[in-house]
Parts: sequence; C-alpha cells; structure tokens
Amino acid sequence: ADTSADTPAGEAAPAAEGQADAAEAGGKIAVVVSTLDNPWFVVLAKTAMARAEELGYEATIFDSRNDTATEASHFENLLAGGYRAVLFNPTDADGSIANVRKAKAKDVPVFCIDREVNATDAATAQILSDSYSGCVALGQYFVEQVGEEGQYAELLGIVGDNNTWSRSKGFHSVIDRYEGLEMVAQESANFDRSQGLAKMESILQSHPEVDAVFCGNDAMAMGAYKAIASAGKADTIKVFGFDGAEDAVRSIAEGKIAATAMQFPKQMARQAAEFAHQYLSEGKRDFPQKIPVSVELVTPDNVDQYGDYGVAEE
Amino acid sequence: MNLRSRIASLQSIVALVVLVVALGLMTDSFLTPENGLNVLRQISVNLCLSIGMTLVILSGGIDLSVGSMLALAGAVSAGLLKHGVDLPGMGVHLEFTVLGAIVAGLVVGSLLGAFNGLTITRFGLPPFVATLGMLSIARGLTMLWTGGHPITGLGDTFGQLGSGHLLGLPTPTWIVAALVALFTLITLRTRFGRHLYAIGGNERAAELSGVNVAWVKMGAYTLCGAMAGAAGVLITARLDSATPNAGVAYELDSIAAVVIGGASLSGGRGSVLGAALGCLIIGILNNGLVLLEVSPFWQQVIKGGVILLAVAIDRAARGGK
Amino acid sequence: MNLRSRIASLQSIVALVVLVVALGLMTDSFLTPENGLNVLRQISVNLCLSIGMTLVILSGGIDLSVGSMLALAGAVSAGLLKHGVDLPGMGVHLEFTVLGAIVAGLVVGSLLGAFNGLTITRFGLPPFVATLGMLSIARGLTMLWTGGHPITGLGDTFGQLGSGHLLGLPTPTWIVAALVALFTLITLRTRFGRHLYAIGGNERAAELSGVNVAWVKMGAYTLCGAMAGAAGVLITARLDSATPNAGVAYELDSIAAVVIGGASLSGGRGSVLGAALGCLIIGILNNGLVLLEVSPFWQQVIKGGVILLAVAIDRAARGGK
Amino acid sequence: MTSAVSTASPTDGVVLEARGVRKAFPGVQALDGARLAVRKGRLNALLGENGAGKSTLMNILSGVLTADEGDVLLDGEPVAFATTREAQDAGVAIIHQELNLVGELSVAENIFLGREPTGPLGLVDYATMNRRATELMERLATPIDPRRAVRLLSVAKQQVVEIAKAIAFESRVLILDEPTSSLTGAETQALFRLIRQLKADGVGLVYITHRLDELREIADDATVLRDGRFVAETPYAATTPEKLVGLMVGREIGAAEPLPPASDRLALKARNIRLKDADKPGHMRVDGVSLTVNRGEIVGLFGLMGAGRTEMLQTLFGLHPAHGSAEVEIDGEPITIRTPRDAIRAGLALAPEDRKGEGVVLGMGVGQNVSMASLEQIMRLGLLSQAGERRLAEGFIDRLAIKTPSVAQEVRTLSGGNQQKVVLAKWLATGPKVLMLDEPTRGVDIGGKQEIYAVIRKLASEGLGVLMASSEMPETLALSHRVLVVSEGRLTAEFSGAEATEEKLLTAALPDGQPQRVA
Ligand SMILES: Nc1ncnc2c1ncn2[C@@H]1O[C@H](COP(=O)(O)OP(=O)(O)OP(=O)(O)O)[C@@H](O)[C@H]1O
Ligand SMILES: Nc1ncnc2c1ncn2[C@@H]1O[C@H](COP(=O)(O)OP(=O)(O)OP(=O)(O)O)[C@@H](O)[C@H]1O
Ligand SMILES: O[C@@H]1[C@H](O)[C@H](O)CO[C@H]1O
Ligand SMILES: [Mg+2]
Ligand SMILES: [Mg+2]
Repeated sequence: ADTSADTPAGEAAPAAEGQADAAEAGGKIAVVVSTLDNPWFVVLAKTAMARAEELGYEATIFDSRNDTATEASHFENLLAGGYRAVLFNPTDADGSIANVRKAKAKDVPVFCIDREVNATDAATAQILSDSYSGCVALGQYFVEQVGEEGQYAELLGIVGDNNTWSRSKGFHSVIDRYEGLEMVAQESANFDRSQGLAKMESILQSHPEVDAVFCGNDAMAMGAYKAIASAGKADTIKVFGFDGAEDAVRSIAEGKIAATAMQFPKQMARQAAEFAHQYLSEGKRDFPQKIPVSVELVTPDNVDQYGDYGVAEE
Repeated sequence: MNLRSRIASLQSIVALVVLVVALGLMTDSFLTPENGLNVLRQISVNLCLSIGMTLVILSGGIDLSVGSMLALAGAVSAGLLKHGVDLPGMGVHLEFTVLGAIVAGLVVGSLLGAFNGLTITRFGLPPFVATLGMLSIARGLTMLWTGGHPITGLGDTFGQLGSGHLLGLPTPTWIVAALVALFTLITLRTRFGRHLYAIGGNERAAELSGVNVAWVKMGAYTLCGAMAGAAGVLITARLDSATPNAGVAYELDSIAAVVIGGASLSGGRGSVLGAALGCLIIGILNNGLVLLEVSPFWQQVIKGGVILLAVAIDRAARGGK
Repeated sequence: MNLRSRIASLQSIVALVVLVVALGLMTDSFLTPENGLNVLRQISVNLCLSIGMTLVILSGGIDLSVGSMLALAGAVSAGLLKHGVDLPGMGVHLEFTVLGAIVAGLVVGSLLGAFNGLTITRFGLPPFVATLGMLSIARGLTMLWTGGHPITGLGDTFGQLGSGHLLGLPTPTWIVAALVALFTLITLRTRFGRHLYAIGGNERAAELSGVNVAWVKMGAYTLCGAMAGAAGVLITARLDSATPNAGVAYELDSIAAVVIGGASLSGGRGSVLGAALGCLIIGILNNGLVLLEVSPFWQQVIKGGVILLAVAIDRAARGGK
Repeated sequence: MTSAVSTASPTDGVVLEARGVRKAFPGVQALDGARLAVRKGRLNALLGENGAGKSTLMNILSGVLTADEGDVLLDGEPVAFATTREAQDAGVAIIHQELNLVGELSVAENIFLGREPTGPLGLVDYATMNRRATELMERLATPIDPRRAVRLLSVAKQQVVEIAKAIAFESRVLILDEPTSSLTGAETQALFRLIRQLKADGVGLVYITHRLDELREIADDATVLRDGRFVAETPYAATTPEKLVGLMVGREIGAAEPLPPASDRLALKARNIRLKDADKPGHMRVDGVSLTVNRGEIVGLFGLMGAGRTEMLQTLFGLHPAHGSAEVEIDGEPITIRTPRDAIRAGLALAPEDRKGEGVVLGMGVGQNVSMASLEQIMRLGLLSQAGERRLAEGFIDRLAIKTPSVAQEVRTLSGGNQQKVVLAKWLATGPKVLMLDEPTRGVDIGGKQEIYAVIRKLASEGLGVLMASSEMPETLALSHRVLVVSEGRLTAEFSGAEATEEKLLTAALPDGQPQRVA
C-alpha cells in the first residue's frame, strides 16, 4: 500500500514482541476512517497505518467521507479483498453497527478508535475518546475563567455528527447549572475554520459584548479567534476549543486561546493497531470491550506538556 | 426506440468493458462473484437516484436536491416505523407497519419533488436554483425531524430490504433492476416519456405541438423525488439507520452517472440504461481503486483521471462532437 | 453594454433591496457600517470565484472544480511561502517571497483551469464531466501536497492581504472590487468578452462569424482557474492557514450567485455585476440569519426558502419568460 | 392609404375570423386593427411586408399569443385560445414560419408529438404511428423513413415534416406561414396538390408567402396587412400581383435595374472542391467542383434540394476541415482555408441558409449581431466602441431597411425577413472580396428583396464577387451574370445570364439530366 504522505511515522519505538512475531503476522489490515477532510482524522489514520506496518502488516486507509453508506461499501470491499482486521473510526455510532457485524460474521475483528458504535457485542474492542467528560472538564475550566456570570456563544460542529452533541452536552451539563451564564448565540460552523471565522464575525455584530466562545473543535476555535482578533477583542473574549491540534496548542502557549481538550488520536490509533496484532498473531481474544482514553484539559498552565495531538515529545 | 440513445448506451459499454478488463488483470479479487454482488449492491442507491435524475435531465433540467430528499425520506420512514406519529390536536397516535413506513418515504420524496416541479413550472425558477433551495430546505427539515441524531434499530423485516438476498442476488439489486426496466419502458414507450425527450430537445416545439410542458416537467420532478425517496428507504434499510447526514453530495455522483451514460445536460438526449451503465462505471471505479489498495489521496486523483478518460474514450468512439 | 444583462442586474437589485430592508427592520445589528464591512469581507472569496464562473457560464459551460482549485492554489501558495521548494535532482532550494507565493497560487489556478479548457475543447468532454474530474483530481493533489494537514503561520505581510484594511475598507474588498471592474470591462468591452456572449448564445453562428471558439473557451476556463487561484490565496491569507478541505462545495454557492444574478446556465446571458449582486444576496442571507439568531436547523430551511423567494421575485419582476 | 376593400369575397362560409385585433410588444405595435376571414374550402393568402404582423396574427388565431384587443370568432362565436392545444382541439392547425421540430426525435414522433396513438397499457403504438407517417410523407411526395431522426434531415425535408405534422389531424382551418420558403419544385407541387385536395374537403386555409407567383395556383382570396393594419381583401381573380404589391408597400416598386457589367479580373478561383460524405464512406457530397467568380460578377448556383450547393459553399468557407478540401485563390493569391477565420481573413463571407441555427445569435442585439464578424472595425483604444457599433449597425439598418425599434433590440423579436437582413448586414460589414450567399432572400418580402438585390448589384458594381445559391428561380435568373447548375455534388451545366431559362436550368438540375457544356 502506498501513502505518499509525509507521515511522522514511528516516533514510538517498535514494540519488541511485535518484531518477534512478525513471521505469524503479515497480511492486510484495513484502516477505515470516517473522513480525511479533517486533519485530526488524517493523524489518526496515518498513525494507525504506520503502526500496523511497523508490526509487519500491509495497511490501507479507507476514507468513508462522512458517509455511512460509503463506509458500508468499504466493509464489503475489504471483506472481499481478504483483509484480516479493521482499525475502525466509525461515521455513525448507530449506522455503523451493521458494518461491524458484517465483519464479525466473517471472523474479521474490528477495533473501534475514537468514536464508538452503540453495541457491545459487535466490535472486538473500542478505544474511545471520552468527548463528553472532556467537555465536562472544559466546562468547569470555562466557569473558572469566565466566571459565573456573562454571555457566551457556542460554535457547534456538523449538526448530524455524534461528537458534536456529546461535546455540546458535556459542556452544557456544567454550564447550564449557572443561571448567570447566558448563551446568546449557538451556530453551526461544521468543524470548519473558515465557517468558524464567518460565523463569529456575524455573532460579534449582534453580540459585541460576549465574554467567551466555546467551539466544538480547534479548527472552528482558530477561525473564531481570527474574527475576534480582527475586531480588536482578543483580550476580552476567551476562546475554548477541543482536539489539541498543533496550532491550537501553540495559540494557548501564546495566550491567544484560553483552553482546549487534548484527545490522543495517535495513542488511540497505535493501541488499536497493537490490539489487532495481538489478536492475529498471539491469539488473544479477551479484550476489554471499552477502553476510554481520557481527554485532558490543556491550559496555559500545563500547555508546555503537550504537543501536536499528544503529549510533548521529548 | 431512439437510435441515438441506443448508440450512446453502447459507447459507454466500451468504457465499461475496458475498465472491467483492466481491473480484472490488475487484481485477483475483482472478478469474483462475491465482488460482483458487492458492486451491484453498492450502486443500487446511486442507480435509484440516477433513474429519477435521468427523467429530469432528459427534460432539460437538473435536480441538486436528491441527496437531501433521500435523507428526509429515509428519516421520515425510519421515524414513523420506529416511533409512529402523534396526529396533532387529535390525541391519536399512529403506528406504522414496514410497508406503511416505506410508502411514507416514497410519499415524502414525491411531495418534495412535486414542490420542485411547482417552483420550476409555476414560478419559472431555473431548475438549478429551485433545487438548490430544496437541497437546503430538505436538509434542514431532516435535521429538525431527527434532532440531528440518527434513527436506528428498525428491525429485521425492514433491514431485509437493504441487505437481504433473493435467488442469490441482493434484494436492492432486484428492486433497482425492476425500476430500470420500468423506467426504460416509461421513457421509451409512453407518451410521458416521449414528451420528456421532446421538451428537452426543443421545448418551444413541444409546447406548440400541444404538449403540456408544465405537467410533464411536474411529472419528471415528482418522479425524481419519488426515486430519491426510494433511495432513502433503501439506504436506511441497508444501514439499519437513518442518519441526518445521509446523501450529502450524492447529486454529483448521480448527475455524473447520467452524463457518463451519454445524456446531454441541455436535455433531450440520454437513457435510463445509459445511466445504469454510468452508475456501474462509477461503482466499479470506486470498488476497483479500493481493491487495488490505492491510498485515499491518490484515489481521488485517479478517480478523476479515469472519469475524464472514460468519457473521452466514449466521445472519441462516438466520433466528432 | 447588453441591454438584457443590464435589466437582469437591475432586477436582482430588487431582491437585494427587499432583503436589506427586511433585515434592517428585523434586527438592529444588521444595518451598521461595521456589519456592512463584515459582509463585504465575507463575500470576497465567493465573489472572486463567481467572476470566473460568470465567464464560463456565459460561454455555455460550467465549472464544478473551483472549490478544489481554490484549495490546491491556496495550499501551494502557503507551502511555498512557508517551506519553499526543493528543485528535484538539482540540490537547489527555492525560497518564495510573499509576492512570489501569490503569483505561484495564481499560476497553479490558471494551469488547472487551462487543463479544464483543454479537456473540454480538445477532447470534447462535456464541461460538467471535465470539471467534475478536476474537482476530484485537484482535491487529491491538495491532500498529497499537504499530507492532509493545514499549513499555518504564514506571517503578517501575507495575512494583511486577507484581513488588512485600506482607507477604511477591507483589503480583499478592494481586490475583488478591482476585479469586478476589470472583468466588467472585459466582458462588455473586449472582443474576448463579446465572443463569450456570442458562443453562449449560438456557438455555431459564432464559429461561422470567425470566432475561435476553442481559444475563447480555453480563455474562459483558464481565467476561471486563475480566479479560483486568487480566491485560494485570499482565503488562505484571511485564515492564516491553508486547509486541505478548503472550498469543499463552494462551486454550488458560486454557480448560485451567478444564476441569482440573472445568468442563464445555457449560456449567453449574465453579467459580472449580476454575479456580484448574487454574491451579496447570498452573503447577506448567511449573515442575516446569524444576526436573527435563527437556530442552525431552521437556518438551512429558511436559507433555501429565501433563495427560492428572491429568485421568484426577480423573475416575476422581469415579467413572464 | 387607399382602403380598397372589395366586397366580392364571399361573406358566407366564414369559419374563423379575426376583427380589430391589436397586439403590442415592447416598442412595437405589431397589430393595430388587423382582420382576416377564413372560409370553408377557400384559401386566403395573407400578404404584407416583413414585420407587417402576419405571423403575429396567425399566432393569435392559433393560441400561441393572445390579443390585446379585438375578437376572434369561430363559427361566429367568440373564442380565446389560451394554448395551441385548445386551438388544435377546436380544429385550428398551424405550420409556423420557423421550423418547430425536435431534432432528436424521429420523423413519426415529430408528426404525432402531443397526439401519439397509444395501444394497450397506454404504450405508444409505434407501428401505427410509423405507418401513418409513411402515408403522410408519401402524400407529400417526400418518402422518408419515419424512424429517421429529424436532426439528420435537410432543412427542406424538415419543412415537409412540419407540413405533415399540421395535416396529420383533420383540421377545419389550416394556417401555413411561409411553408415553401425552403422548398423547391417537386415538394412545392406536392404541397399544392394537397392544398387543392384539402380545399375540396372543405378545409379553410390561410397561406402566407413572399413568393407571389405561387398564388396564381392556389389562392382564392388575398388579404393585405400593412404596419399591423388591415389594408384590403379581394378575391384573387380580381387582382394582379402588381396591385397586391402596391397595396403591401403603399408605393410603386420600380422595375429591376439591369446588371452592371462584370470585370474580367478573377476574384475567386476554386479548384477541385471535394467533400466526403461522413455517413456513407466512399461517397462524395461534393465531387471535384471547380468554379470561378470574377470581380463584379454575380454567379448563381442552381440545383434541386440536396444537390450539394450548401456543402460546396461550406467547404469553401472552411466548415468541413475533416472531410472537405479545395484549392482556392482569391485575387490571384493562393490561400489555405481551414476555419471560417481563415476564410474571413482572406476576404470571403458566407451568409448561411439556416439563419436561426447558423446566422444570428437570437439573444443578442441587432448591433451586436451586425458587428460580430468585424469587431476590429469598432475597436477604439483596444476596447469595443459602443458608438462605433451603433454607427455601423445604423448604417446597415438604413441601407437594408431593417425594421427594428432600436440597435439594441434582441434579434429574437425581429420578423423573419428582418433577421435575414441582419445576417446579410453582418457579412457586408466585413467588407468581403467575395460574398457567398446561401438562399439570401428566404423569407424576405418583395420590397426587401428589391432592396437586397439593389445592394448586391451595387456592391458588384464596386467590384465585389458574389456566389449565390438560391432555390428561387426568378431570383437566380434576374440577378446572375452566369448560372452554374449543380446536381448530386457535381456541376452539370453553365449558362450565361442571357441564355439561362427556367426550363434549361431544371433539365440540367435533374439527377440524370444530360450534361450540357460542363464548365
Ligand atoms: N416576441 C416579440 N417581441 C417583440 N416584438 C415582436 C415579437 N414578435 C414580433 N414582434 C414584432 O412585431 C412585428 C410583426 O412581426 P411578425 O413576425 O408578425 O411579422 P411578419 O408579418 O410575420 O413578417 P415576416 O414576413 O418577416 O415574417 C415586427 O415588428 C416584429 O419585430
Ligand atoms: N441525407 C442527408 N443526411 C444528412 N444531412 C443532410 C442530408 N441531406 C442534406 N443534409 C444537410 O442538410 C443541409 C441542407 O440540405 P440541403 O438539402 O439544402 O442541401 P444542399 O446540398 O445545400 O441542397 P441545396 O442545393 O438545395 O442547397 C446541408 O448542410 C446538408 O449537409
Ligand atoms: O474528534 C474529532 C475532531 O474533533 C474533529 O475535529 C471533528 O470530529 C471529531 O470526531
Ligand atoms: Mg412572419
Ligand atoms: Mg442548401
């Protein structure tokens, strides 16, 4: 398989046992990812692929383009194509279940990464980013920073996406307890930087006095920050993001953005690849169904510990 | 039957055969019965949309809203099946059988399509704008109906429609095959069908000949909506889930299939069979690139290139412009 | 100047005025100078695309690839500015100035556009298919060039292009205003422009009148690519970041703007000024819905509805067909 | 304005009647008190100059347009057809001036469009449809395979299909708006036979033409319109073509001036013009024709429909680069022509026969159409000068008496004859050395023809060479210094203007006619 992309591959040392069992390893592993239209998922998919290749497999990335039907086709094709395992980032917690079951029926193990499927008997294991609790933490930090009174805006991701809602709900589970915190605008900017910018520009028009904006991902946060900075309000309006993207982390260090929540896509992806290896070459079957990977709050106080989508590299 | 459209279909077959042979030589897993069934199943949704799109394109129009209509019809169908509906103000709760839910999906699609037809024929909106408006409206309505969340757990009977088999072939394949046959007949052998060609070929002439242009167009958009509804039901059944984002950008694939199949976007030329070939070409391309293990970034480059090549071969074989 | 297109532009003004008055009455924050500047800044990218799209549509074609060309041009421009490029096999590393990077973006756009023109005029591909292929190819190339990651941190000089001000107006607004003026002149007062209208109106008659149809079309697609390149540079400067998924689905907004501005998709009718009005209408709509604090679900429904209404008013005002 | 109303036309038997009809378009009062009566079993010839309002009136009678004022009476009852369908159902059928066919559909499908016979299951009954289409086309002496796509037929055959379409259904009133403008001998005669038959069956007919010599054979009455107003109605027997022309134009038309002498210096020399038949390998559409045109000379090309004249001119003009070839010299200079651009640059011009498809851009203004092939003339400082364009166009509007409210008027709204003049103006504006004309006066009224002839003569006297393909015998005879006869892609005869007669031309044009003095 060929990815001509400049994957920052193999920053973790190859696991010893992986090399030892390479003889029994080998074959093809599929990385099915919900979309590559978003750098976050590119990191996830490329890391999973790189790790699988280190472990001696041929790995191929499948892009579902945020479409569950395309994902279904990928599963059919890869099952026909003799893949031995699937490292899976589903498009839809419910819609993707049927796909996982198809694989299971053919004894092909599926390891979910980052997003879950709403069934406990389908995937072999699910390594999940806990968006909801991440946003609970983010919400608590939000109250610390903004105070118990004030006006804020929220930029939602794609409104048909589960992550959009788990993040929004996690955040509101905290914020809605404070009556003094008033949400004056809630818009969708589709996880997109330029839409984040345009929506924030307009929001600033009707609500110049907002104190903060909570964004469902870092791309929107960066766009919103641009609008705020252009309006000369960088000092008064606090921006909160989610993901831990490289430029967001840098912006926190530079004091531009208030906080984000670090997901660990690389760590999750590597772990999924290693699980698949254990399944295929070591015969391991007893995986925990759900392995939550906590989402960590990144603030100016601890930002030096973090890098691009993970902990800072030594 | 129209000679030109017959030739047009034949030419797309050339591109199709080239593609199949090339892929067959390049990978073992392509020319297997199982993979063949996969492709057939995978194209069924696009084919369903493309049948309706063919009618609209024949009439000289275009429908950008098929993906959104698909989503709303699928969501309504799933919602009614799962939860039924409270009739407002009457205190009555209606439950839906599988058949009832399917019919509801088709009705929703037809109504949306009829609305497109109305804005186009009654208010004179250009089809591009009218259906672009609908693209946005129907997507918004889908979000409102679902609250942005997928509707899942629709039961086995319903699921059979999408993933079942009949005499060795996937159920959706039977369904769309029947639709292809039906609409081939409609386009080639009914007055409605012939009038579609006439309107697309020369609307003024058709009107002066006494063809009820407005009604025929209404029919085309309504049927296109109905087909989008059918596609919505199929995709929901196949995934056992109606997702609010279903069908985003499907209009492009569907229009591409119709055009690759020999239709002209200025109307009057094209055929349902051609559209079916176009869907097959696109479906095989998607399937083949995956089997060849091409990286996703390169896939897009190659897919674009092959579409250009396929149609260029096609036009060259057809000779002249 | 073409009388018809003058009238067409005037009519879109009706829809625009209605919209502005309505929004002005409905919310205080709409009719402020600052919000006006916002809208101007926000529409600049779409306007840039729509100028090029106007040329293509006038010639009777369509360009679906503008969003992808925008992304590739922006990414190349940003990549060269930030990292320069190694000339393969020569051990030479080239660094780019801001101006050099901007020019590179325009060149990339022009080349992609010229390729579209070539497949259409030389190989006779229907514009829809040719540019659909390019949509896929250029997006894939963008992914390959960026590795799927955004390119950020491009420096203040470059950023000024997108977010700076000049005499109280945003820099991008000056740039697109100049482009609108330039292309209004080109379409209405040069041979090339006149030939575009002629080809779109009756390609055969134009050919018989000695118009070099292939060259004029090449020109239209190349300029459309160049405008997409300019839009790519602008959006990158505005965001201080070239994202690989920039411009997805922008073709629809751009075509919509041109059509709302009175152009006919069958060619020969439309104007750059009309397209500018179309962009304003769409931009004001997007801005207004946010100011009105309509929920995101309803926004889509209302946006679609208002587009339908705006164009319906427009057509009604223009009287019959 | 003498209102020479004759009372001799029968007042009984009126089936369809229009009275006091007014209709305005933006900038034009197209009809301003028009009237017309259609009588059972009689043919009323509707005459008038280009733009007099004939087609507009017919469009009102047949439900295409509605009148602003005035009455339409069917059997004495007022009617208002909202659609052509309603008119058809009431028994009023029309053949429009411009072809209204769907190119992609077959001949039979076009004939029965909107009224297809259906069999069981509501499916279109192609067997019946094709059989009836065959019968109809045979009645019109133009046997064509009913399954053939109309797109593939010549303009003349398409015109016959259009006629078949109108007579396919028993109508009580049949309106024919210039049905013969692209027909020649045989089809015209067949049409006249059919008209006589229809009259005998009691059908009332309206017939619009600019070929007054046709009327003698078929007309019972004649009605004249001028500037949208009713001028006169008279039984045909009680008038003469000259009187009718006087009523139409309101002035005397002078006798044709003699042709100025041609020079003996060559303007165009074309050798071995060849065009392969793209559909039938091995066949030639034009087979090695050589011809010359001197400066100041008008050379007529005569032939039956499909003889290959159009293709010959097209090949010379660079429109068939793939299949055609010719060795061309202009003013003694050998030139290579691969595209119309090459041809125009070398001083050739071609006013094509299909004005809607190849001549005008309907959606553009008169001025923009006129200047289209000579934009360099109106460039000022690298930009198109609108004033220059207006001057250029106004010059031709005067010279050719083009009837248009303004230079900016969309050509779409001009009457057919005026559109033809716009095409001519476009080519004259290029200042050609050799002007090729393909059916130059199709649809042009008598006055307009005279104006066009005068312009052609004048240009010839100034040294322009003219090569003119025309199916109108009188035009060919009156205007040509020399006539070349074409049959099946070859030259079969050459006559000087003096020796050419109708009979000689026709004999030479027949496919197996004996070659006489082949050039
Ligand atoms: N749709 C229209 N819009 C504006 N003006 C029109 C329209 N149709 C016709 N006219 C004008 O109405 C007048 C009458 O036109 P009409 O076509 O009836 O003439 P006609 O007698 O049929 O001429 P011809 O012999 O050239 O066919 C002309 O001046 C023409 O320009
Ligand atoms: N049998 C045919 N099949 C396809 N096209 C045809 C056929 N006959 C004529 N045409 C096309 O129709 C056009 C006009 O036909 P027309 O009969 O006037 O030809 P022509 O040879 O120019 O005859 P004429 O000498 O009467 O002008 C020409 O461009 C010719 O190419
Ligand atoms: O975690 C990812 C990223 O945050 C992305 O930006 C949107 O989708 C989520 O699933
Ligand atoms: Mg007329
Ligand atoms: Mg001819």
